[in-house]
Amino acid sequence: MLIPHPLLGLRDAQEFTYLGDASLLNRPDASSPDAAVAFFDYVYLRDNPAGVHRELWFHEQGDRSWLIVTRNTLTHEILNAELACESAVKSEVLA
Amino acid sequence: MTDLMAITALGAVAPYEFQIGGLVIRENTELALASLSLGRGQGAPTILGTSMPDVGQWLAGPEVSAFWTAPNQWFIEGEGRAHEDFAAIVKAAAPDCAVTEQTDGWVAFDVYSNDGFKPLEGLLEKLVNIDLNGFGVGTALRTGLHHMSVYLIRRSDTHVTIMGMRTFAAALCHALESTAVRLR
Amino acid sequence: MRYSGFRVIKEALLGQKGWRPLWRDPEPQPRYDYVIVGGGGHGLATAYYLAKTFQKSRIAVLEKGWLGSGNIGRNTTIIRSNYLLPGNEPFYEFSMKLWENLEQETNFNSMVSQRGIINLIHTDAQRDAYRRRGNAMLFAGADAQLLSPNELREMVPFLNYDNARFPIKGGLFQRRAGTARHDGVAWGYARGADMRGVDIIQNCEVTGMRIEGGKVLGVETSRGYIAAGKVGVAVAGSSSRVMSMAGMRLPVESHVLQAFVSEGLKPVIPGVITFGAGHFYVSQSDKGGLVFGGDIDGYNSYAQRGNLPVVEDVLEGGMALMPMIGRARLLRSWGGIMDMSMDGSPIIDRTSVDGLYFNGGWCYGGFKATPASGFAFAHLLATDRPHETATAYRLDRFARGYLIDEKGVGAQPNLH
Amino acid sequence: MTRLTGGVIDHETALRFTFNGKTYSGRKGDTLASALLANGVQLVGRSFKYHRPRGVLSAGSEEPNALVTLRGGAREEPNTRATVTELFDGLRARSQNHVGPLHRDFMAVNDLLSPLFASGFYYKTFMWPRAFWEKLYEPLIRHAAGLGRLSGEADPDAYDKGFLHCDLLVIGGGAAGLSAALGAGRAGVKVILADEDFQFGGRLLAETHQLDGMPATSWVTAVMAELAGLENVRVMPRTTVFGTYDHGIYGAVERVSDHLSAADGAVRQTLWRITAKRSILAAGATERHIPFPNNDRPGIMLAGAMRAYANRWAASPTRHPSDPVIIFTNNDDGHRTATDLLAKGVPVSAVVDPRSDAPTFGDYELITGVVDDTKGRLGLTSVRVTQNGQSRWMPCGALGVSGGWNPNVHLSSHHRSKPVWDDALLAFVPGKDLPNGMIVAGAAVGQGTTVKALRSGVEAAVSSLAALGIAAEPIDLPDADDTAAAQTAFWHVSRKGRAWVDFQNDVTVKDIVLAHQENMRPVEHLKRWTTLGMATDQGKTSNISALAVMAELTGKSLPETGTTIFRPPYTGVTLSVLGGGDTGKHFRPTRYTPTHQWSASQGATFVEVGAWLRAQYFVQPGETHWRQSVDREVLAVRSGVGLCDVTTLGKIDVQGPDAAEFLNRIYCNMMGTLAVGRVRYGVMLREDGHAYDDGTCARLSENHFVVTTTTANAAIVYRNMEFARQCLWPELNVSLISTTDAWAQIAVAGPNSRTLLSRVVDGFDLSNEVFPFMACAELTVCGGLRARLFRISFSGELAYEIAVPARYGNALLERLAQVGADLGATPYGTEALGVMRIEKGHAAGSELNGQTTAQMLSLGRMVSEKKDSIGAVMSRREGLAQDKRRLVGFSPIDKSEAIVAGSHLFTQGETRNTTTDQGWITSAAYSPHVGSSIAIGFLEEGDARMGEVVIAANPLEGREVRVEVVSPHFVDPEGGRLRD
Repeated sequence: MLIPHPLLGLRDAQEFTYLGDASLLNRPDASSPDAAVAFFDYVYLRDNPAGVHRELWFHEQGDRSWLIVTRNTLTHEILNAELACESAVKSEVLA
Repeated sequence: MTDLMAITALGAVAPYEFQIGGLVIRENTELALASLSLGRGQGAPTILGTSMPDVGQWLAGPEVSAFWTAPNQWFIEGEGRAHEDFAAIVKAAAPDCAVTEQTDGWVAFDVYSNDGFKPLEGLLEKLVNIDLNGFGVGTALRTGLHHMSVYLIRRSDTHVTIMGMRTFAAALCHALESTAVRLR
Repeated sequence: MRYSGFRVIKEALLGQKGWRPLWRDPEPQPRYDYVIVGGGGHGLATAYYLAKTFQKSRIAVLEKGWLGSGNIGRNTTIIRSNYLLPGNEPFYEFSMKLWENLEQETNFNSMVSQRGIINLIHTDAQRDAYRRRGNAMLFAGADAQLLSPNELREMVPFLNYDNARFPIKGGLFQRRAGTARHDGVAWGYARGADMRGVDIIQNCEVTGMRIEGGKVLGVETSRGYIAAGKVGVAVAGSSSRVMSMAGMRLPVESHVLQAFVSEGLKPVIPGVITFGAGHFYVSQSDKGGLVFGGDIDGYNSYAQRGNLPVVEDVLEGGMALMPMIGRARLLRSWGGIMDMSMDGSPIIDRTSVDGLYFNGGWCYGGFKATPASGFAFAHLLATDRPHETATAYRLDRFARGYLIDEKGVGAQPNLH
Repeated sequence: MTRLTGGVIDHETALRFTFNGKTYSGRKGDTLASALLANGVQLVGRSFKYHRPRGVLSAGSEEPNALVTLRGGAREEPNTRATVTELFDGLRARSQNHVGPLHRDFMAVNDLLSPLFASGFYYKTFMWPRAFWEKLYEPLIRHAAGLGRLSGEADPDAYDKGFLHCDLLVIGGGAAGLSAALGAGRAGVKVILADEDFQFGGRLLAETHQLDGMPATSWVTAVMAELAGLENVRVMPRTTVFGTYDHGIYGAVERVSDHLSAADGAVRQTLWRITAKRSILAAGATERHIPFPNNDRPGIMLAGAMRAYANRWAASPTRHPSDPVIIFTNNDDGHRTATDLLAKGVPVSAVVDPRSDAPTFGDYELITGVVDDTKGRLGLTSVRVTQNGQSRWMPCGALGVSGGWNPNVHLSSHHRSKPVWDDALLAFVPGKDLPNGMIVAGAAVGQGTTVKALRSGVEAAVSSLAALGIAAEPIDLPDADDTAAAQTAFWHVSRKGRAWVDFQNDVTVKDIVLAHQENMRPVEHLKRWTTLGMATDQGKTSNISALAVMAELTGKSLPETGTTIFRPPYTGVTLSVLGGGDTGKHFRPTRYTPTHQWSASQGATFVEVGAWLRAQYFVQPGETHWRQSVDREVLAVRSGVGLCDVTTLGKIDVQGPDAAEFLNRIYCNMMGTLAVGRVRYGVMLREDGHAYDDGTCARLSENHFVVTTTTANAAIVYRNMEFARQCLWPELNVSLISTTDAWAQIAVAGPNSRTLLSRVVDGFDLSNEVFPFMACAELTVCGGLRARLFRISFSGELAYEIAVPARYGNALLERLAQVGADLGATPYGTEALGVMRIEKGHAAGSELNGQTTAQMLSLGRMVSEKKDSIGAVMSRREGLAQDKRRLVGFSPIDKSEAIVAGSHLFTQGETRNTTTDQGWITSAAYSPHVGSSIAIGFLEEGDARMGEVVIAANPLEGREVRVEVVSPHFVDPEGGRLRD
């Protein structure tokens, strides 16, 4: 596969390490009363869609950026890739 | 100056050199390195007259050169300065940045061609999965090579530097040499 | 119709005219007591044991494609019970015992072949870990043997002992392990279930679940609505898709695992060999092909195909371990979709919906579990109690912290 | 000899080769198959199941029959298709899968017993008695199975891999591929043109068509010359593109020196991973045969192959020049073989064509009918032709069969795109949803005539370039004189007798009928039940015929009956080349520690620790057993001072104003409160609450920390910290970088360590007051060499770790040993390190195996309740929090007995099974300090069972030891030594 790195262009997927669903960006608040339930959901449950999936790839043999890649799990077609830190900062601003 | 004797990444006294066909592979033991990272909201500094290059670029300056390694991060190179406290020099030039000693973290193999880029291309296409069309002079990138991680810098039409983690030096050297031999 | 050598000879003389279909192609009934979703190995075995052992009737197996088209038809056919943890080992040993009697049980030669499995040891720490595991196997009633380097060399002399990057220091051997003919397993259970009245309905895709008041009433299918007393889902690879029809999210990701077979060769490899320092395991089929595999590709996928890096990774391991296979050729590769669970172990449990039962999360180890999984799932469906060897396979173990993590890598499915 | 004239072989260059020990002569440009045919050799092998005599069927990579073992010794190569083996001088080949000589195979008895071996028979028998399966039946089956044999020796050849990137990959160098490459090449884009053959031209080499009035080969030569002159075009002969992978990545194998007599150590094959922005699949088409009774005899060949042998290789398919040839075809194309053979002077006695309206194209007898039986055990002698119900036997030395052509859609369906049926073409063509960027051209998409193929190649090139935003000039194409071949659906001859569908695996029409009868009707069931299409040719010549037979039986149309999805590889790929060539010590890179050279000079034995090679122990003169060395090293540390390279521990530089807060969230314990100049032990949890790494963290300055990880987890911790920094808390101002390789780190441990270090530091005060336990500093040593010093201890002794730039590590270790000689300075390895950490009860990899909680390590209190950190919440789950297993020590009751790691723990007198299991020994060693074997391990409620005697059972090795539960701190439990 080729990952369209937002800064570096198409790079071979072998340079990357895969983590999983991009929902792992949304780490729950440990101090909230339902933290146990929220963390169970965060750590263990997955939508695991057959189709478009937002997921985290780490450019470990590259610039060490964490990327959010939007990829179709049925076709492996990649629709988008963005830097996770920018997305993380953005969602913070929105929140 | 310490009286301890330094050895090369390959455990030798003298730098490695190998020549085959139109290619020369030479270990550069004199290259000083320091990483430089910007803190949040900081602008990129100029280090001893060298400004920080753009994404994926390498830039040679009057005293030092630099290449981009990650967002807001560069490696600063000091040719022939491996025995100096290069990180301290860089830190002095950019006191607000996070600077880390890297000289001994890496082994640098300079690969030269005496016949244009072609022989280098032949070697690189056997080693790294990068599009060499986009690997023009002044490009720096990191990729995988035989299960190792390397930086590649295209310093000129006929000169590429391949930098690997120092403790992998023997394996990297083997990969370069055996591949070059098989090119014949 | 009973299969036997005598029958084969008789039919040979009579021009093969007497052979009957292995199973019927019935039209779906409007209602069944038990609807098993998934006509793969586990689903068919479940139906078989429900009918045979638990004497249930009015059972249907619904299969989206052709029966046996899932992972039962695309795996590397290994059977073994060499697990470490108490939540797993008794279950897999139960499965092994069912394997050992499978042909006689189903009157179908699934070619269970106990030629042994060797897990190679490359470091002292690995030997300690395998000693712990081997002892755990013995305490669970399985067999295990720790092989010295010399014993190993005698058994498999063709490994790269003398020029190895990771020295071979011995092996953990399970003699009763081996392989089975994967399609034959599905067909044996299917034929056995069909003979006991189970309706195996192919080309019948479940498209929805009818749930009212927290109870499942039946399933919507591509061939119409089918009412059900109980619905058992055994669709590993597609678990998340099917269970989402009941509004559930699972501790499961779908990943692709590639497997490979070489061109046919005269026998060279006796049993199953697993390389402990690379991603490679291999056996040789009765037809002569080297059947081998390695790691999963590592990214979520439903595509039933993988990519080159893993092909190369597997063969790098293969060539490092046994360079004598080098001049053989890869004949075919394929990809199966694995239910990779969050602790690497399966789930056989009731769900929050009354009457809906789930069997999945088999990672890449589902084939060897087929008999026990079917038996335990049938037990659960029939009695509403977990089978004694499957009590740890609870769905709530993730929330409560009773993980069965053989590899110790945590909640990251692609590392299991 | 049946060598003809003409062709594209070099008649002047003779090449000698042997087949089954007999020497023959071929020509440069021959394949092994064409050379054998030219020598009148028809019988080349035996089939898989029935051991039927077999000859060459095809002229390409689809060959099911002519499989030979090539070369000898360690270079022996089984199952090699003679039809694609380029002849070289000295080639040795022999036939396979027979017992006794090829012409008298004893296993041919299977053919007589064939009624017993109907498809699926083995599923129905061999079940009684049960024990006989592994002992008798299966060994017999396994013995009979397989084709060629491996030599059993390691492959001695060199292999290479590489990576190519291009704008356009053209797969196939026939008419369509050449015109596509030329069109794109002239437009200046980067083109790769690959063909599996050693000569470009594809079917143009096998036909007699003219292009612009010239032989097609002249056009091919001109095009190849032009392409060779284009810098932007890379021409790759002998290169099979075997697989289509995601995002325009293709796997290809180049056979670099397989065609050379002596490779001289050159690379045999290269695996190329080609990344192409666009691709054109111009893989041509494969002819199919027509099943009829006894259609498998040597001498029966695909009509197109027969034509190729005559036209390209100047080889006649018969054993003797006078033997007549007959053609059996359902299409016009088959007639071309007749006319071409006649033109070459080969006698053609008839063309048998079932079509009532079949035309004639030359001077041969046209029989409207079918061939429905044959004779000739080891080579065809006659065929039975039936016309209007009248049968007659006709003498025949070779029969050419054509059932039409199947486009080679394989690479277009590797992404599971289903081929679709084309009624006009009577074949499957590439379907929708092709792999991204791929266009199919030429015969592979049914554009089989030369004119159409040339045009479709250029059109594909223009479209491909347009997709890249590049306008390509249309190129002039030559005029061709061929026309489309008419055909009528005719799938098999229904007559009594066995009609082969899959030649190699011996699947006949009867087997398909039986599969239908037994309800194995879905195509995948059919394949699996009969083994159809599972042989080395993957059904290239058989699948469609089989589908047609099944369709006829079920009354469904052929496309309704199904197709099969093709999977990589297109043709067999050598395992060696996929393995990349580095099979021995270079399988994976080795990491050397900075002190490797000196250690080696001191008698070190090295051990693999992950990627690293570390000193395990140092053998001194007189030591004959490793334990002697290890015991000496341990005692030296405990009584004097020891030196150990610990560079392998991961080191991560953490800097920034928020570094302290960041580390608070990474470690489960408080790290932010660490004072500058101090070190603290820390534990990291995974988010699921289990402990996964431990180590020390040093604060060098207010905003500068150095995190130390275990050797095994260095990369993982670094990755996880980047995840936390970029994904979880991007608001924190912190930067990370690894410095593992930059610093050589040496542990200096033992009561004399302070004294020793005082001899190398440059005026640094090492006194306990100034530099106490868990202090750290940056300083210089040995006359100005910058260094870092940490006062930490893994051994439990007064100890330090000193780090210097890696290039000086070797010299520093040597210096320490020299200046510490009088203090007993002793290098020690990983074994002694391990013994001492067990004596001290420190957890290492066997304890931190990913299944462990902080509680189990009695470190539960470290998980701070005052702050959030990774894993804190989940560590409080019932299953973790209530886990009562604790890490404790064990001491044997009989001090002479050794405790073994991996033993399981049981209460005395209890039966032993999974449910009564109380824990296990994680690590064990002989302790020279204690004077006996000691161990640590996890025991249920272990902390409450001190003094109890339990059983450490190891039935795997037939041993058990009674052990007392003790504190895991066997040395200095109060910790006075390391604080002094």
